[in-house]
Amino acid sequence: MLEILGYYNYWVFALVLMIGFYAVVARGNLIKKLLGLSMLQSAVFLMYITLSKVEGATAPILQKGVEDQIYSNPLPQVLILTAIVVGVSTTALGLAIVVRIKEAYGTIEEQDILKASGP
Amino acid sequence: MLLDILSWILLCLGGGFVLVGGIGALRMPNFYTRMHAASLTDSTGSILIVVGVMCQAGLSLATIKLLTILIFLLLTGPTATYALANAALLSGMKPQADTDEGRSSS
Amino acid sequence: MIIVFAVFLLTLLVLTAVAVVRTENLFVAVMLMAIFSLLMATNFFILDAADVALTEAAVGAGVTTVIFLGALALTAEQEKPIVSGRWLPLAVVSVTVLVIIYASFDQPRLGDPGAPAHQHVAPWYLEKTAEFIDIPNIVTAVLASYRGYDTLGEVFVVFAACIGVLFLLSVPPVKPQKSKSSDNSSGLRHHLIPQVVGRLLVPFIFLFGLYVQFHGEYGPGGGFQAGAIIATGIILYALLEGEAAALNAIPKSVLMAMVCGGAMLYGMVGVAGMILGGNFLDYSVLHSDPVIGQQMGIILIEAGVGITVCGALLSIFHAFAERD
Amino acid sequence: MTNETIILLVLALPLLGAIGIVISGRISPNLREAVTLTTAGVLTWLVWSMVPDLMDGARPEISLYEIMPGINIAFRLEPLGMLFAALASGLWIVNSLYSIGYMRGNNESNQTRFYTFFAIAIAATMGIAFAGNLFTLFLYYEILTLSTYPLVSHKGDDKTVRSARVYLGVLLFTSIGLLLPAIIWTYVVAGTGDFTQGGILAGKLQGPAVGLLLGLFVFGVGKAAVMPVHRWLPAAMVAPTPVSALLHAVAVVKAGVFTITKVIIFIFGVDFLFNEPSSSWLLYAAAFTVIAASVVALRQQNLKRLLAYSTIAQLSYVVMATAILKPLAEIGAVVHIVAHAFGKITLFFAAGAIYVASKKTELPQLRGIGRQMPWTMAAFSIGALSMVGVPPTAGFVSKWYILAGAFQADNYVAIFTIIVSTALNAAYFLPIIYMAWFSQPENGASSGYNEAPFPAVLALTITAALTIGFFFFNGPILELERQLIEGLG
Amino acid sequence: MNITPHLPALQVVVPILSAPIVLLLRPKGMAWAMTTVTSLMAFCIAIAIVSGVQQGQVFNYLMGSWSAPYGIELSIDSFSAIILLVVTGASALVLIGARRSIDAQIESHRQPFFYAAWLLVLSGLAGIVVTGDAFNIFVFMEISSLASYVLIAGGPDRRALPAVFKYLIMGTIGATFYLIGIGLIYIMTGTLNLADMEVRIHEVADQSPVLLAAGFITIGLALKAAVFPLHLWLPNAYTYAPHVVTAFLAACATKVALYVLIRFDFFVFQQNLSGHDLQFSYFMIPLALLAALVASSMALFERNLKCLLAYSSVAQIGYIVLGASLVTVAGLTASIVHIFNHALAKGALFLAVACLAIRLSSTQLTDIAGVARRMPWTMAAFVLAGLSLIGVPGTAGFISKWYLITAVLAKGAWGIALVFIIVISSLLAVVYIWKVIEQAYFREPQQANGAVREAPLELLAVTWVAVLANIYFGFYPAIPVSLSSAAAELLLGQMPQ
Repeated sequence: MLEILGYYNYWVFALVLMIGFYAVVARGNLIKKLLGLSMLQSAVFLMYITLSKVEGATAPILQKGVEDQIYSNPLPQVLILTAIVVGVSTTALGLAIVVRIKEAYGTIEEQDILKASGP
Repeated sequence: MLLDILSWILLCLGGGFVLVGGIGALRMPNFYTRMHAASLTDSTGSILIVVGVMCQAGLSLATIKLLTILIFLLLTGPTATYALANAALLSGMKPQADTDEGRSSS
Repeated sequence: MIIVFAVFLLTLLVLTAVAVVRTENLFVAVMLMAIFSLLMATNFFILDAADVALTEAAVGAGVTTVIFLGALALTAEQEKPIVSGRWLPLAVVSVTVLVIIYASFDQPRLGDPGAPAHQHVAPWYLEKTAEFIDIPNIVTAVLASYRGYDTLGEVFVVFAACIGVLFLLSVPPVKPQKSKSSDNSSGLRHHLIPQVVGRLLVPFIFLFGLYVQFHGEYGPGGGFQAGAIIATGIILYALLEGEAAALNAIPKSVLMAMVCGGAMLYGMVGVAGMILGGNFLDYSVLHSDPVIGQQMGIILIEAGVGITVCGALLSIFHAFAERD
Repeated sequence: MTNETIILLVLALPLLGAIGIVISGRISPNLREAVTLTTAGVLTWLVWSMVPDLMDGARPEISLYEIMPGINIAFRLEPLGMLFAALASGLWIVNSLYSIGYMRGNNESNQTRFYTFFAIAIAATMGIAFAGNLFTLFLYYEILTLSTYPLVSHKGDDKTVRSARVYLGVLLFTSIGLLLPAIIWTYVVAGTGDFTQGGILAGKLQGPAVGLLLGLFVFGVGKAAVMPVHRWLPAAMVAPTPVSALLHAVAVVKAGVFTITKVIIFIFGVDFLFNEPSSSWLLYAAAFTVIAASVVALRQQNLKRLLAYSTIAQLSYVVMATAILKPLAEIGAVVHIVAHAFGKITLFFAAGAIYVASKKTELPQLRGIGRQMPWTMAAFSIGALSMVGVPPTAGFVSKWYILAGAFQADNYVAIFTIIVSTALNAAYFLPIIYMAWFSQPENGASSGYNEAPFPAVLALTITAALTIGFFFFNGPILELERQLIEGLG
Repeated sequence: MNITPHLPALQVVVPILSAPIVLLLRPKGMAWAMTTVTSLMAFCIAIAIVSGVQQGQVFNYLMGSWSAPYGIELSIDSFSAIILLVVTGASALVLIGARRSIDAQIESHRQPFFYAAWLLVLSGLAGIVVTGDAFNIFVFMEISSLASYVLIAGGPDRRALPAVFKYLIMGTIGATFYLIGIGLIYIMTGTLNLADMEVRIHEVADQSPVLLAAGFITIGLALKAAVFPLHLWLPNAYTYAPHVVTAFLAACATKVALYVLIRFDFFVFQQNLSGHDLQFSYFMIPLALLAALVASSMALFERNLKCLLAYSSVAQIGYIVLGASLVTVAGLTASIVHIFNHALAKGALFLAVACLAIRLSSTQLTDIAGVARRMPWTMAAFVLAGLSLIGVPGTAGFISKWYLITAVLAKGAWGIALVFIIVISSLLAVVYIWKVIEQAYFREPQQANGAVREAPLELLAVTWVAVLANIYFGFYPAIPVSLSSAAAELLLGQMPQ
């Protein structure tokens, strides 16, 4: 049973990644696409943090007292700190563009925009 | 030993309140009643759980931290519910009196 | 036992994700997205990533939801039901899921210490930080010093996003300015209770923000989280007291100065390292004793990051808020 | 002045001339004409001055610089190149003389552009003549195509633009599409692209690949107008006559045939190809083009289109002669290049003169034109006879050598084609001469025109005299050819 | 302190730190002046680095003086040197002439933001090329992408917004796939440093995660580089962006993504996965050929000039991928030379279009009818740049075509089929370039642009510098060719061929 649990995180990563990808590809609404995009990125963060976990370890903050304490891997966590802020920045920029599209086209549905901007 | 039993009781009670609040939010017919049920979880449920955990932690730095969290929750929980209800009222959702009573009075 | 708890949370996560995709109403979708971020933060905490959990909560749940709501106020609320082409993307997506799951069997199991990822670079950080930089929180050490160049890039990503939003939204709105009901611009003026509670809470939020900023070396914390927390504090103040009040508290020019100042501070620390004889972003030359130099460097650049992130998030919020 | 500096001077001179023409064009037309003529004259003198050294075996060679490892811009002078350069520079003088008369007579617009691009085209021709390797040849070949495009689309009206598009399309398609891969294939297989006596592909390529490479080359050189890629030549008839003269007699077409001959002699090697079965198809393709083009020429009513198709036939004549792969036939081929140049340029000058003087282009209109324009029609007749190959003209000399080569290789297909094509030539040239001199103009009224402007007529008579003169003193030309051939053994 | 050891760091630090300064410059022309001076400085640094690389100097710069696999290391070899030259050169050249064109399209109070974003794109691209760390590439890729979304969305045309939204979505998906790829490699090797990764990936036993990582990285970077099936964002983004932005991005944005794709594939994956080179070429060659044919034919029917050139960019990227996917030293040299030459040719073409666009109302083909008489110099520049794109001898395009066909022919029997496809698509290039030239030279001008004057002097001068560079590198291709063959040896050096 434990064997499956070991990979459960990666399966959830795959599922959420693909749900996000589906939202981006299949949904017409631009804001729904941005939501899908941030879900896509969150899934990747989950994958990195899963691979940083070590069995029976605590967060990589050195406790002065305890001697034989093992810590989980700090490197992926650093990468994810950076990636989260990248995700937020992309979403913020995307939303600014959606606001401008709403003012320019009056709609944020992809089909209407395509019709409006002609062939 | 006594502390453990006490914290177990408090935690189970807290859990029960949260469960009731959840079911209430689902079953209630309209917005205001549903919010009434949800606020139940917010106040009593959280107090019980946090106090239960504090018993578990015993006298240490963590207890003080838990205390501050409890105070923070007590401050923000009801305010949030009030703000929600106020906004609903402003945006025009009329609170609906009891159905039959509504009939007899109109 | 913790694994069972994790499995429960992860399943909840997947359900929230599906719910976000399926709902038609965008406000509901944004709220579900906030719940999704919170669940993600708890998951990170279970997987021993304290810093990342704090960031995900502060930046992911807090600021993103605020920006999404700001944008929703300006655009549509209801999504048009999907009409065509649902099956092809669904098929492609499911095939990819199966491929990833198939590949995951060769990867090392969750948390097994023997995995190559934990053999090569990570142990060096764990041992050498005490000796070189001597601060407990290794994540901040790696973030600020070992991979300081990444974080410099990171600061400039936020800088680019801030420029982008201000550049895009500096165009006067095309449609005539709707006559705004006065209460909105002056915040929830006549909502006494939220204002009182707000006025009580805001100073504590700032205090907590500063604590996170300067506590970064010892416990989970650092520039990004602190910037986000302070920004959320000011946004709460803006919502309660009205945007005009928030603007004269921190005017636009100060915000612009904060964004540029923070980025320049970070850069200048790096250049100082270069001038004093080390390589770019080398803090050990900042002080006679390299360890103190490293700590000084880390505090300075964390401050730079905090200022930039706070300035950027606020200017983005103001750009959205003054739009409608 | 060593030969090497002369080669560089010859390459640079027309370009300097072009710049000179552009500058003088602004000042006054006469100055521009003077500059053109002087450049042409000096160029011809320089080119001819190298002939004596070449006679006693000097092979000047110069390599400018290396673009890519193993590929450089190099020039090497040998008899074939020498002959072509001499022919082109000589005819440039005559052509400039003629175009002054034609342009003035027809008061064409933006003449400066015409002369400048003309000079650039001649520069490109010199480059092709002296090219030392395939890469340099291809470089100047492309410049020639691009510089002649503005000349062909001189008028700029819709019809010219469409046919100029065909002109450029076919030439660019064949050069980039077929010639470039062929050249690169040679570089890959043989390691070098330099023209060397006896060919560089011997032993490196066998079986059907040789035929394929040869095909790529022959059809790649669009300018040689072998049947499927000949479409551009009739389309180029929309250009003013001096340009058609340039295209047909002086530069473009000659460059095409010259490239094919050079490739066959210096890249493949005559004897390598001779005992290579897969290359015999070239002879049949050329023969087919000769006959087919002559048949089409029969039905043509427009004078210039008729001359165009006759050029296609004569070009494939030269290709066929080289394809016989016998020394005598090679001499015949090279001599035919010269003979055809003289004959065809005269015919074009005559056609141009008729157009300038009487605006007549269709054959039936030429009835009885001999009386009004005696000099033009006389030159026209000499040119026509040279095409047919009647003794006093140059055409006869080349046909004589090609036939001798064919007999030497007892290649009956070649012999049959030569006989049939001579008959066809006669069939479409002689009636014109008869109509011009001996029949009455149909309504007798159109006698308002008289001779073409004097410079045109002067150019006409010079080329006609050359056609006949070549028959009598072709000594130096043949001597050049013998040197070329003795290399082949 | 002598700065030569610090050159790699300065290459990125100088533009990135001047971005905030530019943002604060309010007076009118100052922002443009500062940006141009900075990118000229970056260009000089790039030249210093290239000359250093040519003398065999190896640049390995340790950020923060932490040794290689633990800290971030900047490593520059001849491959990154040539791309650096392209990026900084394109930015400096376009900026010098860009002032009037940008004044025409962007209000003056928004220009500081625009120029700051421009500097961020420049530093992002330079950052990617200079770094030797996989995650660092992701960070700088995000900086350059975000900033280029801002640049593209700057245009006055309302259709720029949906185009840039689509670019944002596909760009972010590409970056995220790239991030997943690095994650998978990190799981199997435990390192992020490229050189270290190349060594450690040898003994990774089980192949499927590495294969999956290769898949994710290739798809992610193909999205960024607009390789054929994933190029949908490029035409609209380049068409509706401001004219000088298109000139700059067309010259170098996609090239850097190709640089990362080639470096990752030849550095990392060729070592480990045994049959990978066959997989890579069997997968990429059909895509490249499709790109060349389909994109060129789509360019034929395009009415808008910039859209036409955008599709031709997709076709040329197909050539570059074709060269790389031959997995031979000659093939790789050809693709790297073509990166250099295509940047030159396409940059010059788009600059010429920018000159046209300033004077005419729009860049539709009907608008440039008969414009040659009034703007002779611009159209002459367009013709020469077009010839370089087609690959007429004597221009830079010809050199890369020559190398490409030699590389393909050396591949043996089915190489000849490839040659024909290359030749056909370059003939398509002849057709659509000539369509424009014929429109400009022979058609009657519309009354609207009757009184059109010649383009402003500095933009015209810049266009002509680009055109002359095209011709110069057509005759003296020593620098790009030597750099790219050294890079090809380096990348393929360890192959057990």
